[in-house]
Amino acid sequence: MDIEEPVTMNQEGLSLPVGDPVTLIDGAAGTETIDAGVLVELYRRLVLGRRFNQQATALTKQGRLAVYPSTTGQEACQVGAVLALADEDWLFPTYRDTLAVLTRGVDPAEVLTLLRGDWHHGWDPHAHRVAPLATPLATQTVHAAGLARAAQLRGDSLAVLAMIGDGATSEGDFHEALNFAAVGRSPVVFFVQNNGYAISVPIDKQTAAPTLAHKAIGYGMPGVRVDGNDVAAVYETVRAAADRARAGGGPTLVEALTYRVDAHTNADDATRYRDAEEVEAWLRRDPVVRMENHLRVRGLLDEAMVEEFREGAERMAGELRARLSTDPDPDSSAGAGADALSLFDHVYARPTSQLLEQRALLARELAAGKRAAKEAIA
Amino acid sequence: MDIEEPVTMNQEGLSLPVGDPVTLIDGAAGTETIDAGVLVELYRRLVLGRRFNQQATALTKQGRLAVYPSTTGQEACQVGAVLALADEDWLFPTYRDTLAVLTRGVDPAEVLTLLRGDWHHGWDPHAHRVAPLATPLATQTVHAAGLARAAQLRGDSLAVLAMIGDGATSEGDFHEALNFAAVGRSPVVFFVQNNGYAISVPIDKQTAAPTLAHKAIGYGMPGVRVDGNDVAAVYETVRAAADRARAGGGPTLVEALTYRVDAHTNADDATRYRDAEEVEAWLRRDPVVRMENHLRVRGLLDEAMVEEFREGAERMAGELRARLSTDPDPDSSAGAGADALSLFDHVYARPTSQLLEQRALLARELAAGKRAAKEAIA
Amino acid sequence: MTATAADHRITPAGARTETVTMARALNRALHDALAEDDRVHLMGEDIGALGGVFRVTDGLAARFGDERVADTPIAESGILGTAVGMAMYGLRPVVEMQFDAFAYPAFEQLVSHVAKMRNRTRGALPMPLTIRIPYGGGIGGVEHHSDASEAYYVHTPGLHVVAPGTVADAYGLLRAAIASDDPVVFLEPKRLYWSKGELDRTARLPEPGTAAVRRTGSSATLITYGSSLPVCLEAAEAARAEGWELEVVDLRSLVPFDDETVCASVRRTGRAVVVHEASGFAGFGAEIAARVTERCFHYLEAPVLRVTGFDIPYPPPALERHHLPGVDRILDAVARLQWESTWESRTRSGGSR
Amino acid sequence: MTATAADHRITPAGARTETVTMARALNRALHDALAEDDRVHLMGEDIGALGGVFRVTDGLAARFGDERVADTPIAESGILGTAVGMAMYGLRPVVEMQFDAFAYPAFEQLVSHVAKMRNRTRGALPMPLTIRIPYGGGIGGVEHHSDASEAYYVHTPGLHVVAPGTVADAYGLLRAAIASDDPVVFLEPKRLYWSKGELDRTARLPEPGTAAVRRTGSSATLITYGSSLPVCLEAAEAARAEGWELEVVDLRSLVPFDDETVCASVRRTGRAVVVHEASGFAGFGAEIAARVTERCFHYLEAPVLRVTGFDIPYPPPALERHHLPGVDRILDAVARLQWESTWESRTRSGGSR
Ligand SMILES: Cc1ncc(C[n+]2csc(CCOP(=O)(O)OP(=O)(O)O)c2C)c(N)n1
Ligand SMILES: Cc1ncc(C[n+]2csc(CCOP(=O)(O)OP(=O)(O)O)c2C)c(N)n1
Ligand SMILES: [Mg+2]
Ligand SMILES: [Mg+2]
Repeated sequence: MDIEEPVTMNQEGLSLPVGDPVTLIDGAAGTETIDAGVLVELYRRLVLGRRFNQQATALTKQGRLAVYPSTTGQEACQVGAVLALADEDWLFPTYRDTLAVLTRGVDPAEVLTLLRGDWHHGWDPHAHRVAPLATPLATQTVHAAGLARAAQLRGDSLAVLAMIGDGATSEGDFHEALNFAAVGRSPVVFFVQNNGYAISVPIDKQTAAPTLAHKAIGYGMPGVRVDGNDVAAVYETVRAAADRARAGGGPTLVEALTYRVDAHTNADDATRYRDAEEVEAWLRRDPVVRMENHLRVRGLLDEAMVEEFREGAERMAGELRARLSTDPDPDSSAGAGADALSLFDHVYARPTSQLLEQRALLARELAAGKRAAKEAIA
Repeated sequence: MDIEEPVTMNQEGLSLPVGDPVTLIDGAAGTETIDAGVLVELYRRLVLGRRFNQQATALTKQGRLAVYPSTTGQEACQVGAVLALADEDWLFPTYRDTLAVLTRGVDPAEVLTLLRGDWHHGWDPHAHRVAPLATPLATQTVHAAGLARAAQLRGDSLAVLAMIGDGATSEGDFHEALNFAAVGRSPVVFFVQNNGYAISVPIDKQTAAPTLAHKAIGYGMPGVRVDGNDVAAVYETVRAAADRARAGGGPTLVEALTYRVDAHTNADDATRYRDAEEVEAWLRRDPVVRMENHLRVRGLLDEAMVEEFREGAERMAGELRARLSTDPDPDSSAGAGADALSLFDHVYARPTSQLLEQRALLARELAAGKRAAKEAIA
Repeated sequence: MTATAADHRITPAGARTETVTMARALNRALHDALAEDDRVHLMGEDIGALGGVFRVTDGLAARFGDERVADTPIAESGILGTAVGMAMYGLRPVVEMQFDAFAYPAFEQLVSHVAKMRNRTRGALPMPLTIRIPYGGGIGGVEHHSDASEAYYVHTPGLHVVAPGTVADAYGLLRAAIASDDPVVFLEPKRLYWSKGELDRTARLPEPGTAAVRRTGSSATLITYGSSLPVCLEAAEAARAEGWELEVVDLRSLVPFDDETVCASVRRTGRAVVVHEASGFAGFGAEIAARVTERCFHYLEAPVLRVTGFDIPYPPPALERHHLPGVDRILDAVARLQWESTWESRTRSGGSR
Repeated sequence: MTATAADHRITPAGARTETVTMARALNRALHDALAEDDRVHLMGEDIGALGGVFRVTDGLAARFGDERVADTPIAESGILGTAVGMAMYGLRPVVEMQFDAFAYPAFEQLVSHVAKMRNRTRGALPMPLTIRIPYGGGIGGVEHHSDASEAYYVHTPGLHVVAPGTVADAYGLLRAAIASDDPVVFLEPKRLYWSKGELDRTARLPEPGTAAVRRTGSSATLITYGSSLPVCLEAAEAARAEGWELEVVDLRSLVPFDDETVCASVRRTGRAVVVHEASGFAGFGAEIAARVTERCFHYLEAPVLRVTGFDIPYPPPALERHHLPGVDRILDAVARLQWESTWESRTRSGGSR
């Protein structure tokens, strides 16, 4: 007996239920089933998103953000997937998905609270149905499966979008999340942004799977690949998967093929592990430009609209710049973190006597003008 | 766009690279490619294995074992998979795989050291190339991937057999092990005994995958199903996968379909969660009886041999009974655990000063005839 | 989300007291919580038809259905992580980890999410979760079945940690844990599952965070919790013969810690021994000894001593009795509390006691 | 498998001393270990081409190839678990966890296997593993990037736990860790990665399990390790102005614990403050305070005090300076060491000091 060779990443003509990546915008048609208003809105959000990335990067250089993981190049994923959600749906972002959170309607300054180093989290999760940015990789996918399960148990129809990077699919939690969702037929869309790298590690050191979408098969759920730089394709794919989830069809795994154009974060040096040519090639597939061209070809976009969207983005950026140019305001919802004594307020529903003692110690220190650990921390 | 339905457990005519379970012994042919001596040896080991299970169960009832997870009904998996290994290969058993360890040539009393409650582990892992029985589920699969990787790095050609139950495939470690092995093309055969249950939980609450073998696809390795009550099929499948591994072909996932005839352990009450009819149906597929019938049909087995094997098994059981009827002997390799002061010997290469203090405390207590925690622990 | 312990007190439907095992008392607590609050959901391995390996969930799936009492895949991180998501949606999940060592795969979810979620979201996402973990040894379990892992949990800010030592507390503390808006690691002493005691389900639930003085005495204080409580009570009884009247304080709640009750006792007796079965080095006993010393230094006739498991992996069944703190080892520690110094120091510190 | 620290001392090829950062010293240690022993293998996320997010493995993959210095998939349990298998085969894996909180997914492998494997197999399967974990805060990291998690590890029998506080120790302790036949959790204080000091790679490696007295003084002892060492030295300097001469003991090795050096110091000074940045409750400082008190009770003028992080999740960058023990908080604790009692107790305990 011989063991048959497995399907490999490069093998042609897969007979597996995972097809070629869905692409819609490269012809004039392809997007005709999508409402024109939606298409234009997708584009507008891409423009906003690109500008947001630029502004956040600039703020980081100025020391206004502690760190910023940019989504430049991945805007179509962030915008397309989130706009596909209905109001009642929930979003579980991972640490890079600031733009997804912004697209969901969260105030830009609140989106950046964590990265500003001000407090761990900025927005009201219930108001937006958006969980906090998850830093420990893949852990949020399990939360997503749990929230979806809870909605099912309560008889509520909604879908949950769980976002994750390609590298994070290696974590055990990813496996457990897909399995729980599949066994429970829970309404989750697992959306993997395969941007080719996990910090410095390329995807072929992360997995030997033919595609990440193939992982769906092992859980008994559909797996779909989509061109992650095609905002319409991302939108349409996630919409279909979310509809299916809401209708009781269970979870779907979506793999979006994209590229992280910037370094991992401002602190990273991408030249250590990848070539300029590789980046160049992906810049030619820029998701904003591609959508703009597509809409122009389809006659849905004119110069005035482009200008209007550009201006709107400039306004958003200007406001963000202004709001983040000052030190955090302890009394605003986006800035309450700067109040030292608030450190003890939310550890428990009611502070323990031990915490009250510690709070009193800090209050005495502050009152006495004691120096904190280091005026300038390394 | 619509999401295509995934392949489901019950779907007919899968177009996936995972075929029907390999079965060899149900016709007269089917095993002709396997050496006759091997076939007879497989049978002899099944007989031994069945007797070992009976004896261990009896010893448990007499209080000589703390606990015993029986492999009755699963003997073909335990025997077939292990006999397929070469001397240089390694075996990573999980907690139920006592019979696999026995089949690898470990002394029966040493196999049972853990379950006897005497010490945590009985045999020399290097002498037999058998890792300790792993109680925390799925953790041993990662060790297996690591040892296989180490052998690769050292340029040694060997295969590693990692055994695991169906339920344990839900653990994150299973996912991480398959992924590490696949990415590294490491020589591991992951051998899942799908016996239908994880203690009380049936497989359909554990996974929604079409089969467990389908999980291989998501890692880029071959997945094979085999009739786990057909010792020749198990042998042949694992042999092929191990050959492939040793030759640099990378890992394989094998799913063996079998059934746990006894309760989970002596402490379990299986009537709480399954019907007698289900057990009956599987008893009709008894792996020992099926192999006996097959060998008789092929003319490879006669009454004298049956009798000889039965006697050999009786002898093994008798010896085991005798050796385990006394209290552990602190000086034998299978019984050194009973020496209280040895508790401190192997925590570190050299005991710390703190451990030496604690050892001295216990020594004083023992010398003074102090009562230990409870003469009779609950 | 604002239910408090008090809301969950049972309205007496004819007061009833019964003699039950601790496992049964826990079962009753889960039953009553499920019956009273439809947001309560139980999840775990084999907790459904089987009723759990210790039968603590016996009959509950039959009574409440498998959506309220759900068998999960074997994936502890997945179990706890999905419970986090469920709690975000307003449910009150009660998770069972089958054995202490099998809670370790969920450690990241516990430390990085369960413990921190309320704090990071400034109260927006409380975690009203109960994590039931059978803990400790003394039941003849093979390796990985007898860990006493409380030190990991008590050191993690954001978690409450509770360990009942009596049947009544098993019921009361579990009801209070499920009613709590904070995550509670609920440690069930395996060794006491079959111990029996009186249960009155109409009794007032214990106030969260309060210790109980189980026996009064003036010579020294034994500070303990969970599985070591009966051993300490036995030691206190035996100590009488040696002329010592030992006070026994049962912490019940490890976090929050009841400094008041503990320190009041130690100030009265001037001597203390901490007893638990987990390894001593950096075990919870270290915190107890350190904080009691900080707060009661001038009342102490002797250093606070610790009687704990050794600093070794939990031993196999044949040897576990040597590892677990027993009556004699406790009495030996009491004997080392520098009784000879009493007169001298009494003179020295005069009015302070 | 029986190599000892001594075997790995460098034969001087022309003695050389250089001023380097701690990150660089660690890099040199890894380099020298890789060069000297072909069983040493490095594994972790981004340790190859990138050289690690802190550049501790900079240049090593280029020098030794990607089989010796391997980028792994992002799966910490998988990384540590495969390292266990590699150690079983006779290799000496050195694992990097990218940040402290990202070691938690590997907790089960660490506690249930790495720590126990030698013991359960009665020495047949030693675990000569080094687990490098950048630990602690003070670098402006967002949540989950600044945990000080040593309490979890020091409580786990079977592990050695080490935390360098100087550049020379960073090199020496890491070489000793890799040479050790036992698993070592090697905590690298992130805050000190860019601190500079003298490195002499030909110097004798520190004896495993030994603390170092970094500054002598007679008034009180500061007991500390890792990232808090420079803070304590600064505090000791500042204390002079108040008339206190503080002795500073740097533990270096948390497990095994150097009772001798610590207690000798405390017996000399009669007062002690333990300083670390992890949360105080059931933190490692509790063990230090408890054991010092047990062993030095009659020498103590005051309870051993602890200056630690608060019992809260690690704060965001804007507030972390309030959480971390600083010079003033240490001096305040020193001031609370009951200086007024000296004369009275000196009289009382007379010859004991
Ligand atoms: C459990 C855990 N391990 C490690 C890290 C450190 N880390 C942060 S981002 C990252 C790479 C993630 O790669 P990928 O999932 O592909 O997402 P991308 O950065 O490409 O968006 C790593 C290793 C982490 N945050 N959590
Ligand atoms: C990490 C972990 N979680 C839980 C358990 C408790 N446990 C022991 S056996 C078992 C069921 C295993 O089922 P399966 O993998 O199908 O193996 P089988 O018992 O059928 O051989 C469980 C849940 C464990 N040993 N380890
Ligand atoms: Mg990526
Ligand atoms: Mg099974």
